[in-house]
Amino acid sequence: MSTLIIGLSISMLLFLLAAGLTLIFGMLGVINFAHGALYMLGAYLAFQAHATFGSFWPALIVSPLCLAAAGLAIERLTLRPLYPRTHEFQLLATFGLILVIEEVVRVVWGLDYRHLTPPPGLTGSVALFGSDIARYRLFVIGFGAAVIAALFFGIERTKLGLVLRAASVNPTMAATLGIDVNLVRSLVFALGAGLAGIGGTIAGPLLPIQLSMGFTIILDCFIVVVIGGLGNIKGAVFGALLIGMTRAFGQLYAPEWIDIATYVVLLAVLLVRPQGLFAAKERLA
Amino acid sequence: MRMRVSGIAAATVATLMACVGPAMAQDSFKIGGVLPLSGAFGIVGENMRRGAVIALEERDNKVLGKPIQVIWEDSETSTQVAVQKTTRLLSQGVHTIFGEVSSGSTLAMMKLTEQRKVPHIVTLSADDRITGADKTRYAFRTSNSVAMENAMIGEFARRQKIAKVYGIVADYQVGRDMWTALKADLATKNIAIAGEDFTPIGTKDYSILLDKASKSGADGLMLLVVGGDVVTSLKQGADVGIKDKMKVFGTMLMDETLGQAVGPGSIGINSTLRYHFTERSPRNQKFVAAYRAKYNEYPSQYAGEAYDGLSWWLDTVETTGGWDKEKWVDAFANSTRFDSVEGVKKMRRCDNQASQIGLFGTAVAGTGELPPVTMKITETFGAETLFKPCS
Amino acid sequence: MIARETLAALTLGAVALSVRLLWPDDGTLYFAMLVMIWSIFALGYDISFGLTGLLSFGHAAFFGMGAYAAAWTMQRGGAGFGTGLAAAMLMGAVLALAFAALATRVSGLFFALMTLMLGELVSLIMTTRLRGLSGGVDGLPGVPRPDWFGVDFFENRHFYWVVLALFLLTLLACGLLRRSPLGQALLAVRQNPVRAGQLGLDVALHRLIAVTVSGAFSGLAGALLAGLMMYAGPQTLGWRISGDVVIMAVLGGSGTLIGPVLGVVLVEALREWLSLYTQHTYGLIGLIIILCTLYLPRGIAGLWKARA
Amino acid sequence: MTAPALSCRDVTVRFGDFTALSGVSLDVAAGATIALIGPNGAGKTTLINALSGRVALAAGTIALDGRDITGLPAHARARAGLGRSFQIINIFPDMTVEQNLRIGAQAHRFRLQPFWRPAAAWPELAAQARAMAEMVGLADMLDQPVGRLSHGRQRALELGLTLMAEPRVLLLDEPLAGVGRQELAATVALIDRVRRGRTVLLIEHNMDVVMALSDEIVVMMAGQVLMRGDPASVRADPTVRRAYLGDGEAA
Repeated sequence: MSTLIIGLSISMLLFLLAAGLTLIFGMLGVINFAHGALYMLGAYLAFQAHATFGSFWPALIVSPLCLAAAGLAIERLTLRPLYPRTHEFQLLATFGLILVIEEVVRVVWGLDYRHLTPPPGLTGSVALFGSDIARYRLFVIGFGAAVIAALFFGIERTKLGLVLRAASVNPTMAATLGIDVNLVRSLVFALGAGLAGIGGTIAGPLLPIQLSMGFTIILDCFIVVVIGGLGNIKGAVFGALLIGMTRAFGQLYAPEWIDIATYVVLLAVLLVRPQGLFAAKERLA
Repeated sequence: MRMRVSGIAAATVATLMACVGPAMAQDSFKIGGVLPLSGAFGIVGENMRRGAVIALEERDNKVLGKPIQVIWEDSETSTQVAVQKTTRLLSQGVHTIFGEVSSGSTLAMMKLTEQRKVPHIVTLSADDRITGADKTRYAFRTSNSVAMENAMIGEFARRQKIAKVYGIVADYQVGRDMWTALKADLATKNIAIAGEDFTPIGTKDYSILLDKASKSGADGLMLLVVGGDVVTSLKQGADVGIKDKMKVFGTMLMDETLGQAVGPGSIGINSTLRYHFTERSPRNQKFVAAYRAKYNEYPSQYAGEAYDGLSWWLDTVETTGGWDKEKWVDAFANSTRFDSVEGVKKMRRCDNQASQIGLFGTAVAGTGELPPVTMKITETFGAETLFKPCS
Repeated sequence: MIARETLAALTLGAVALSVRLLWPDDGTLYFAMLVMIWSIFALGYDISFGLTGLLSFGHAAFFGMGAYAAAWTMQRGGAGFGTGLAAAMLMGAVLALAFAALATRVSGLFFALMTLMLGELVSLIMTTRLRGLSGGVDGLPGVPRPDWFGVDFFENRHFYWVVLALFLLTLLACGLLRRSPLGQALLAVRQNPVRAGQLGLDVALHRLIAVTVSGAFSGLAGALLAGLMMYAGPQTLGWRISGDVVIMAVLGGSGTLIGPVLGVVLVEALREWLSLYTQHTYGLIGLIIILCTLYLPRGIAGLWKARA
Repeated sequence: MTAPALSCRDVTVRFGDFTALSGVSLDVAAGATIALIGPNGAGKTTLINALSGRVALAAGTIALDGRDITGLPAHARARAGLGRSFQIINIFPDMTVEQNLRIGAQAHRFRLQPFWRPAAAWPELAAQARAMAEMVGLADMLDQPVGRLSHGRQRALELGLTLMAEPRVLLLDEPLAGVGRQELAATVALIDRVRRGRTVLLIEHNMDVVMALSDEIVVMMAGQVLMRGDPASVRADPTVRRAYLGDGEAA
């Protein structure tokens, strides 16, 4: 039972990262290799905000906002001119972005590990089902669930969500209906980047904040979104749960096989349903 | 057809071989420093570089009457890149190779330095093969070996009267080898193994493993993980108060640098230390003063070991009075550093491993000028308890 | 246009030869060998990507496994360097065939993702499960170089001839391939697979062939790199290596014969040259990649073509 | 009695929940030209796709000259003598006319494409390309990149490409779509030339062309064959007039 809770917390962290990646793909058709770098930048910004304001909560607001702003700029400057071209150019641009973002972080924060403490009240642990579980993990689960709910509500129930869905299914048609597709794309990229910022901030108290943190996490995100079906929030939730639980229960029984098990699950999904488990005609939601 | 082409090529090669013979004028002493200056070990490499720089400045950047020129290369925490950069440095005719951090990189570089007959100074990598199965005439280690670290950990467990140990071990060869050796040592000391887990390098969640350990009935937890995983596991362990349930210890598991990354949860973690700035030897006091003046912080264990090894090497080169690499190597193999930062270090001619004392410390809250998490030396082990005699 | 391609290839060969004759210092030779080896990799990669239109992100697996295959045959099997290279090509080809058989079931970006994941799986298995074979994260140091005709190939100025010869052979082979019916057919598959199929071309089979050949050259490059460094390690299997080769091919001008080579020269030269002046090499390279992506859609080769 | 050149039995094609073809059976006698008409969405192109191997069948069989080809992939059907053209022009966009046709020639000539000699080492490939260019009226523009050709010329090239595989049975999907008024007569004449000696299944909306070229007409609706007959009787049939000719001719 405690394994389930820990698995859930791993899943939520994975989801926060994968959601941005999958949203960006759904709307822009771009696989954002720089998503991990954005997440890392988010963690450093959170560290900086924490150091400046002396608390975790402002960091959880400042870091995603900064990332969203950076996302706007990145989309305008590097991706927008590339939509008409083939995929490899977009991949290349995001590859270049990784190098640039890492350089910026190296110059600003150096190579030292940075540290983020959980907010007061969320430190320490509670005994649940015979195990000690960190309070912060329970918060991560709750927060992740809230983000999922917000994303679903936003995309399924609001006018903005309708516009997003329309623009992702058929950009040309949406444009003729008077939707500013470029603006929608910018906003979605900013939203995705903001989610990376949230992910970085939330991960801060759990994982070391360092330059290579984005490099290792991006593959996990790919796995999650590919399993769920690219561009699909429902799929990302499912993929995150599947991988999070595989990790948690794997640690219980055979930790040294976890990584391979993850890939086997992934390849099995790809072979049976190459487009992912939740691929629908609509790429969003 | 192809045979003929390669025959012609061979003939060409043979002709061109005749017209070579670079007579080198020694206008500087070139050191090739291969260190991870980026990637997961970037912070370690950067500290080693800083320590090495102090060793050079201490002698006004000169040896044998010529200026010292250091070419630093970033291995990007990748053996592949380390090898690539070393090959290039060797092709530029360096007189000494200095590095690396990861044992795998060091071992791969040793093949190259042996091939090119260039002295190679190792001040951090701990794998036993470096001065054991794969030792070479040209590579020297002035720092600790895994066997030495293991001996300290076993001795620590015995002195702390730990009855049962649980092992969380990074799933790679060095980790597994070290754990196997340690288990054998613990068995001789009547310390039981409560359980073990091998976990991939880069594991992002240790809480299940920590939970398993805390329920295993063990009173000691050996955390044998590397790089960022040290921080991950300790951070997540701190959240569930693991160190209040059992003694947590390991090799290079905690120091001031890691303490900064883990935060207050570090207090009470026990670890071997390769070097500590509080050592009271005169050379160390001088080094710490110079280091603080230059970098405005206390030297880390990586910096200290780098300084110590490199200054020892350069002093030895100086004593030979000439530019013969073979003589340097012979001299170093037979040298004893009476005033190293950690007292006497003696290079063992049999395996090019420096015998030396060992340190064990526990993390405490730093006071005054000290870093927020500071290591307090709790045990000092004599060289005689840590090294088996050379065979 | 074909004549111009030949001319460009000849120029490349001449440059590579003159480097050996005019600047035979070790550092320069080493750099030139690195460029040639990566060029073989990029040329091989472009058979899959530029020629056939399959954007693979798993080529590091063929490259790295080529290095391991060479190391195994030479270190454990006691075979010579030639056999090592052949084993590497075979390994690259077989692995590529397996990747392609799985990944050509999907198209476009999914092909890229699938190959990426397969590559990571190979990397993972090699690093964590087959430690005995691969040397784990430490890799296998001490990969030998040839010992032909009593020449000491551990000297870079001698090993250079081996690398140069294989580079020229690869250039020749790729040039020929592009002009052969097979090359033309692959181009047709890239431009319009539906039409190609309706003309009687077995599209799936030709895709398999393209990736397999591409894998063989990648394996060759990996083995040569192992020879140059006297080391085979798991980092060569990682996805950043796959990324590097995509970057080089596209920056240089994918789909042309010499484009991939130009891309390798550009990236390696930038790395070398920038690191002399600044600590921020990688950031600047990143910036240059972005700028090239934006303003040089056909790569460096395209620039040259536009002017000519 | 000889087997029909092309025949399908109970062919059903589904896309998800949508049934595009349900139980279509059709025989085309050797040497005949049959026109396929019907409103948009009737399943004409889907039928051609099913016959040529682009879409998989949910049920049914397809035979070419009496030989079952149901499970064969598109390229194998092409090798067996079944050629097709596309409604949207489908050629190799970044090549010249000659390169396009040469691909057709070598695709037909080699099962596995050789790699050890330049394509120029097989002069007959270029000769075949040239001959085809002459046949479809493109002889004077062999070196032109196909992007520069007019629509009608591209149609001619597409037809030429299809013919390179020396098909005995031709499936032509709206071969006049997008062809301008000036080029119409020439293109129709070309099709008329091409159909001689071959079995042809033709989708076309221009009823004048249909009447002039076809021996028989098959009317499709909602994924099924509505009726089949000679041009005159189909034109006269009241059901067809109501369902299709009445309002659909312009479509």
